Amino acid sequence: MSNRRKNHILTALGKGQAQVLLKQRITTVILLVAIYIIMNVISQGRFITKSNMLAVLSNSVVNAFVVLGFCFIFSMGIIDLSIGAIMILAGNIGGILAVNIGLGYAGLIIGCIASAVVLEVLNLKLVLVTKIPAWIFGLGIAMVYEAIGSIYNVSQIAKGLQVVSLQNSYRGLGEAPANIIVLFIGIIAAYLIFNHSKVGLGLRAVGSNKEVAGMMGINISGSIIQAGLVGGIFLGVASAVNQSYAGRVVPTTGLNSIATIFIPLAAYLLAITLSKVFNLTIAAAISSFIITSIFNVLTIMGVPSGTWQKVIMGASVVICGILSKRSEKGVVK
Amino acid sequence: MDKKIIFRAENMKKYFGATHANDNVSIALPKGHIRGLIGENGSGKSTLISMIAGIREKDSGTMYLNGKSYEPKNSLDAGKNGIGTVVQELGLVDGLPVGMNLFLGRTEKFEKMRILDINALYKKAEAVFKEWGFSDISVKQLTGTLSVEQKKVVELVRALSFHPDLLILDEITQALSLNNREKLIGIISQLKKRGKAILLVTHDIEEMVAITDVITIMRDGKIVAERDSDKTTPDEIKRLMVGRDLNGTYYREDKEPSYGEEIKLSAVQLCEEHFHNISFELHKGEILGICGLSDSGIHELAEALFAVRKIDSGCVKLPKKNITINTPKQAMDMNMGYVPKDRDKQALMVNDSIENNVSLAAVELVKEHFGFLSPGKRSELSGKVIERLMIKTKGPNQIISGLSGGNRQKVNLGRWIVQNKDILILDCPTRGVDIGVKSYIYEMMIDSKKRGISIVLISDELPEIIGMCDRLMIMKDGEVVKTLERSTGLTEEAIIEVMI
Amino acid sequence: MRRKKLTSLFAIGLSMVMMLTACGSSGTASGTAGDEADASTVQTGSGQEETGNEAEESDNEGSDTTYTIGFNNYLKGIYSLDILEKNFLTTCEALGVEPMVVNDEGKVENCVTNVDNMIAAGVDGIVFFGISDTLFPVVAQKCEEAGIPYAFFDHMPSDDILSQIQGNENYAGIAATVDTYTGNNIGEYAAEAGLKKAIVVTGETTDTTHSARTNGFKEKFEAAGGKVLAEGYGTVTISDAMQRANDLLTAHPDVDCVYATNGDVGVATIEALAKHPEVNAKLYVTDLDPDILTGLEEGTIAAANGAHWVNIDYATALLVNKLNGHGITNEDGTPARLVVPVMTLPNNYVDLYNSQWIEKSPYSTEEIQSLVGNDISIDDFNAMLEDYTIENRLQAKLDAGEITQEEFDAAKDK
Amino acid sequence: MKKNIWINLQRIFPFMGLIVIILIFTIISGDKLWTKNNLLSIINTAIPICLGGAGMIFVATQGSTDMSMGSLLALAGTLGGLASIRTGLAGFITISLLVGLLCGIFNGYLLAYLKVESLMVTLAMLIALRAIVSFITNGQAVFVDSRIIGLNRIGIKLPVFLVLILAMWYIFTYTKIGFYSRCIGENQEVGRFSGINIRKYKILAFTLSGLMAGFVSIFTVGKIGGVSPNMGNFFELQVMTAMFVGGVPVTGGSESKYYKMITGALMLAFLQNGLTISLVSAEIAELIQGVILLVVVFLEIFVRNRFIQGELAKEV
Repeated sequence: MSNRRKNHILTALGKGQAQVLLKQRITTVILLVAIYIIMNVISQGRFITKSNMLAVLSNSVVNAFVVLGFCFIFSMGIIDLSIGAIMILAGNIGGILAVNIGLGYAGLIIGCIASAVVLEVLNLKLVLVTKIPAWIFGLGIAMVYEAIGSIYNVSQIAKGLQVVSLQNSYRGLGEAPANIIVLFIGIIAAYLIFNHSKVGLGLRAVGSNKEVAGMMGINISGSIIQAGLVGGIFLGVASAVNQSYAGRVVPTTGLNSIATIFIPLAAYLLAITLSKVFNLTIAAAISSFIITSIFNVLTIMGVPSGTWQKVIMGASVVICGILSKRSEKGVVK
Repeated sequence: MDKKIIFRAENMKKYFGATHANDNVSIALPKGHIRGLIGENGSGKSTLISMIAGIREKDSGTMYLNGKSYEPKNSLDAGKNGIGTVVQELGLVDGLPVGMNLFLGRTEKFEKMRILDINALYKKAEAVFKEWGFSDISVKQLTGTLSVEQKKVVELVRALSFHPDLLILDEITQALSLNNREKLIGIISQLKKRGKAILLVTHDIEEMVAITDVITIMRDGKIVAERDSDKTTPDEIKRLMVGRDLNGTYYREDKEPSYGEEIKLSAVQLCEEHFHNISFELHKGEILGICGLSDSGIHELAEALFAVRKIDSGCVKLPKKNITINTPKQAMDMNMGYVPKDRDKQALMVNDSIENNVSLAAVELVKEHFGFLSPGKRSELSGKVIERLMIKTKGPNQIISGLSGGNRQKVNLGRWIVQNKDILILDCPTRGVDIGVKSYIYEMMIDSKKRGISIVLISDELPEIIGMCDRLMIMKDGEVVKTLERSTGLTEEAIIEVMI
Repeated sequence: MRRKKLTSLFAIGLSMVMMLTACGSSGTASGTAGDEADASTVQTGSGQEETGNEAEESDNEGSDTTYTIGFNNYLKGIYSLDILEKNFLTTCEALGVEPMVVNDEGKVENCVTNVDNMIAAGVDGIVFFGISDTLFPVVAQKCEEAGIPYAFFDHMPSDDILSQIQGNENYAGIAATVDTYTGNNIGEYAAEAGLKKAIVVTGETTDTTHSARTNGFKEKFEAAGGKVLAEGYGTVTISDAMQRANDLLTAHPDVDCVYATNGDVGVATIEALAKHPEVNAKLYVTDLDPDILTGLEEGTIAAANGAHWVNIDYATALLVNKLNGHGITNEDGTPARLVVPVMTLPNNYVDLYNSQWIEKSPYSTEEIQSLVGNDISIDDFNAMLEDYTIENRLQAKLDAGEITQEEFDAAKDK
Repeated sequence: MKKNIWINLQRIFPFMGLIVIILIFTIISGDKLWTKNNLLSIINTAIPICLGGAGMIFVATQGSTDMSMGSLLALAGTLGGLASIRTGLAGFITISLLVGLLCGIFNGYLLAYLKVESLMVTLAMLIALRAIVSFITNGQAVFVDSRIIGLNRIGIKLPVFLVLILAMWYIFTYTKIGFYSRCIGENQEVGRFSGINIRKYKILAFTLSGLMAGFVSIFTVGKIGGVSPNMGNFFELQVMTAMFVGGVPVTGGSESKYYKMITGALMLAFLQNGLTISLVSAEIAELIQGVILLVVVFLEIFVRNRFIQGELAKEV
């Protein structure tokens, strides 16, 4: 192929890129809608009802925020496995501020966000300073955070109490419509930060090629910390909504906190594959919704929970992975 | 020198461990001046450039730009000060669109309250590309999807977008097609007219002599000479670079084709996206040259010959053994060796030892019973490579990244040579190596030929092809347009005419 | 540069603080370890099993020697398991024995590893929680080999397994709730209320406690003509359980009965039910934790049952008796097998339950101490077990002066 | 003279973390660490981690991740256990290993041919395989033959372990499989150009990882006296912790050394055992474990960067 011809095609691709992308988007949306409609038919119309869709959306809010948090932190190439433990700690701190100190919603939200941000930024700072690989650092620090939560739990148990519970107050944030409004605000904020801000640019540059970005004058550690800060805010919101939704989050031990991020992690990986069609932040919300839907529709269809539901979820994740690789040849990693 | 000096560096020093990469280097560049910088690999020219470009910190020395002291913190800072660079170490961020790469690190003017105005950025980027005549690249395209040449163009435009007083170009011309090369030369002379300075590094001595005003020659971390380009010859420069006389030419001296009757390898109707209907036969003791422009399909053909690249139709056969080569492993088992084009990305594990890199190509040779890869044999073999190719190293356990480019290439080539392979496919074996190593590689090739080894030499360097090959095939747009026999009458001009 | 230094200083400082906390606590731990060493030398000094009993008896005579008893918490952070641990610690204090608690971190393998570790640490006896039936013979064998007495608590293995162990020399007995009975109990209760269609919201499929409760419920409920429409298995975190309950209620809006198999799942189900006003179902829960009590009080829960994890008190007492050389046996001579009854808590006693069970310990120090001694027999245990009902316990508390007659009467009449 | 110190230090350096941990616990736990029973307990802890690591290191060295090992172990053990009811010991071993092998191949296939990222595949497998185990066992424990439990006796386990671990060491260090795996981790493209059948070796790595999961399942079933649907929970994280703490790079490549994995496994075993026998309360134990792991890894990196590399560089 001649140089000129190749350039011509690439130019066409550049100009036609928007159209191609639009076409891909429409196809994907149609495909998803079709699957949802088929599922609805199979479940005899109980799947797509206003209340059920609202419930699914409402249930996906926490995961969506966690996945958005991942988008900022994991995209820097830092797989932080302590996020589950951070969220448990943050939720409890928020709960204590809201209930025990009596700061109400402000305490809950600020407590969750502040502690998630502080812990996440501390993690990233320590990773940068100590140069410990993020994987192993996450495992180690998760133990530390879990232990701190556990010490609090034990102190409560000794008093015959459980860890802080919101009881019946401050539960509005975790319920529709508040949580859905928060979700949409969150998605828009994430989209803007990711695509239209300096933090987002630095994050994408460093995530793609640290060395070059550094030589081009991007402050690498600064970018990582900033991304961690933003990611921490999303994780904090996730903890606050979760705390408000569940009322109580019990600290766990033995790295069991990592299990709590398995499903969001699957959703994140799904989002990465979808990010070829949608913007990563939008994809994050969509994939959280899809994963929540899977469990919902399978329950409605009477598929045994805990067993076949999980098998089907695992299979869906793999199939999505395969499909996305088929549509594009280039391997990301 | 009555012209106004734009840039001056004095007594620059840089150590890497115990190596004195730059030892008291001083250089001054006046207005409207094109300077060539040349030297063997490891002579210190890249180090000097990277210090000027702000990529590496200097150990000592002072730099002045337009009369003011100049201390760049990074490449961006250098750019803001008016020094634009296209350097090998620097690249682009694949995960960002072209436009963002252009302005990465200096997006302030598109920001309001830390929010980026993306559209304004793209618009500006498009204007910059247009300004320098490269409007065929879409600024919204993801950089990772660009070709190597296009990436170089983006880097060039980024350097130019700083409106630099000094433009530094490190081995950029090799990556460019003829068309873009001409454009570049146009830009350079335009800048010269505007009174800017240009510092140019290339291994193509002829090109350098043609373009530049003055050539500075470096050796062992020191500047050994400066020559006016119109008063010097490529031969003199070569001599200065190496520090001794190279006896005339380092190519083959015979001017007649010479090879055996036996057909070692035959390609039959090879078809792929990048080339069509390629057929040829490789004889015993023959050096078959395949030349063409970078995108004419020559490199892809090389990959196909070694079965690294899947072909759509046709086959690569070994007539004597009546075997079709389908996998690289089979090719290796059938005594073929392959030196790919990109040494550091395709051929060598740069963070691994010489021993492992040598063994990688000779696994079957060092294998004993039960799949045992004998450490003794491995170190013996790599010792052999080091010895035979005179690689400057501490020993077989030396990590490749600690070697100079030339020595890396010696490892790359040597690991096949010591195995006495029947057929060698060499894709640009002398790319990016200095003259000393280059002539050594040619010697090895001639020696191999004498021993009856057949070589396919793929190259876009015409003197090398003319100087070394028994037969040469010229490719254009994925097709063989002409096959020529070795003769005294072969000239570069004649070949170029066919190539383009 | 300066900022960098500051951060590294901060990092170092932080790790120093962490190390100090670590050293501090391990320092105290090593202190107790030193104390324990004496006890363990006595133990190991006694050598073989035959002579072991004699040595233990002599220990008993010199009653100032404290025993160390090992206890495994299968997963710290699960309320019911943590309450068991708390009760264990209270009992140990009452009986004057030294506790050693290990965290199995939710891993079956660790249950076994930690038994090894406890033996190596020189404990005198072990009370063991068997998450899986298979663990009982394995742990029994390990303790027999090490020559230390052991008792089981909370989880009752099948009779088959128990009979394998019963003949063992160092086996002190078992005090446990039968999870199937717990489920049966609710199943019967719900069936009596005339409910016909039920869903069960429960924990992990891999957790035998939950599956046994679910199956027990199903058995009785369906025997009485009801139907269990669906079982929602999954993680026990509240948010997951809420989502699960939500989905189940969407799928089966026509249910009239919901059974949640533990406290956290129960809390989640209350929330989910609140979001489904179209569902008119009664909620039953197992586990009497504070939130469930609140639910009972508010009427969102129809009834709840549980044993408040007193089984560990009995198991520890059995073990200490065994250590004293006085193994408690059933009438047929096999080591004691105590089934701790489940009590169903009517909502009028919630306040008192809260103050007496949750905030304090269900048994007083004296009561626990009364279970240990050379003249104690299985009958004493059984008598106390039979006595384990809400009213009788409250009567005892009244007699001990923990509550007033007015409080008691007020609750009764509610 | 000084040069020798640095060279020697460099030699023992990878084991420094282990030595430090052993020293700490020798002091804190008094004489309890070095009793026969306790050493046996440590060996018992280390064996499954080492065996799992011996398989997973092939995957890790290629730069991939295998999250599915714990669930795979459970599935292999469960199916093996069920098979053993009819076919006895031989059936148990065959089926366990076969299941491990086949699931490993399946993982590898998805990765190599369908190009799905390893983390994604194995995370999905982690969730799905565990669910299958739940389905098969219906949450109940399954009892197995006493001969199978007997396999866990140290007299049988240790020799088998030694043979396996040596065999895997041989394969990893001295054969094409290990060599090519390191190359793939170093630079997959170079591997392809050097005639390595990347797909084959990727599948092979996951196969070995699965096979070792099968072996671990055999001992685990013996250890816990039967099949429990919960077995192998978080086993993969333990193995990864061991590998990474030992110094195997997360990105794989030529720095992946077998001894590092073994060192890491021993570190973990000593740490967990030491904390337990030192009677540290459980929640504090986890805190200390986390801190010690981080401090040890940090010191290794710090000392290597600051002193040893510097000294060696000067020497040249």
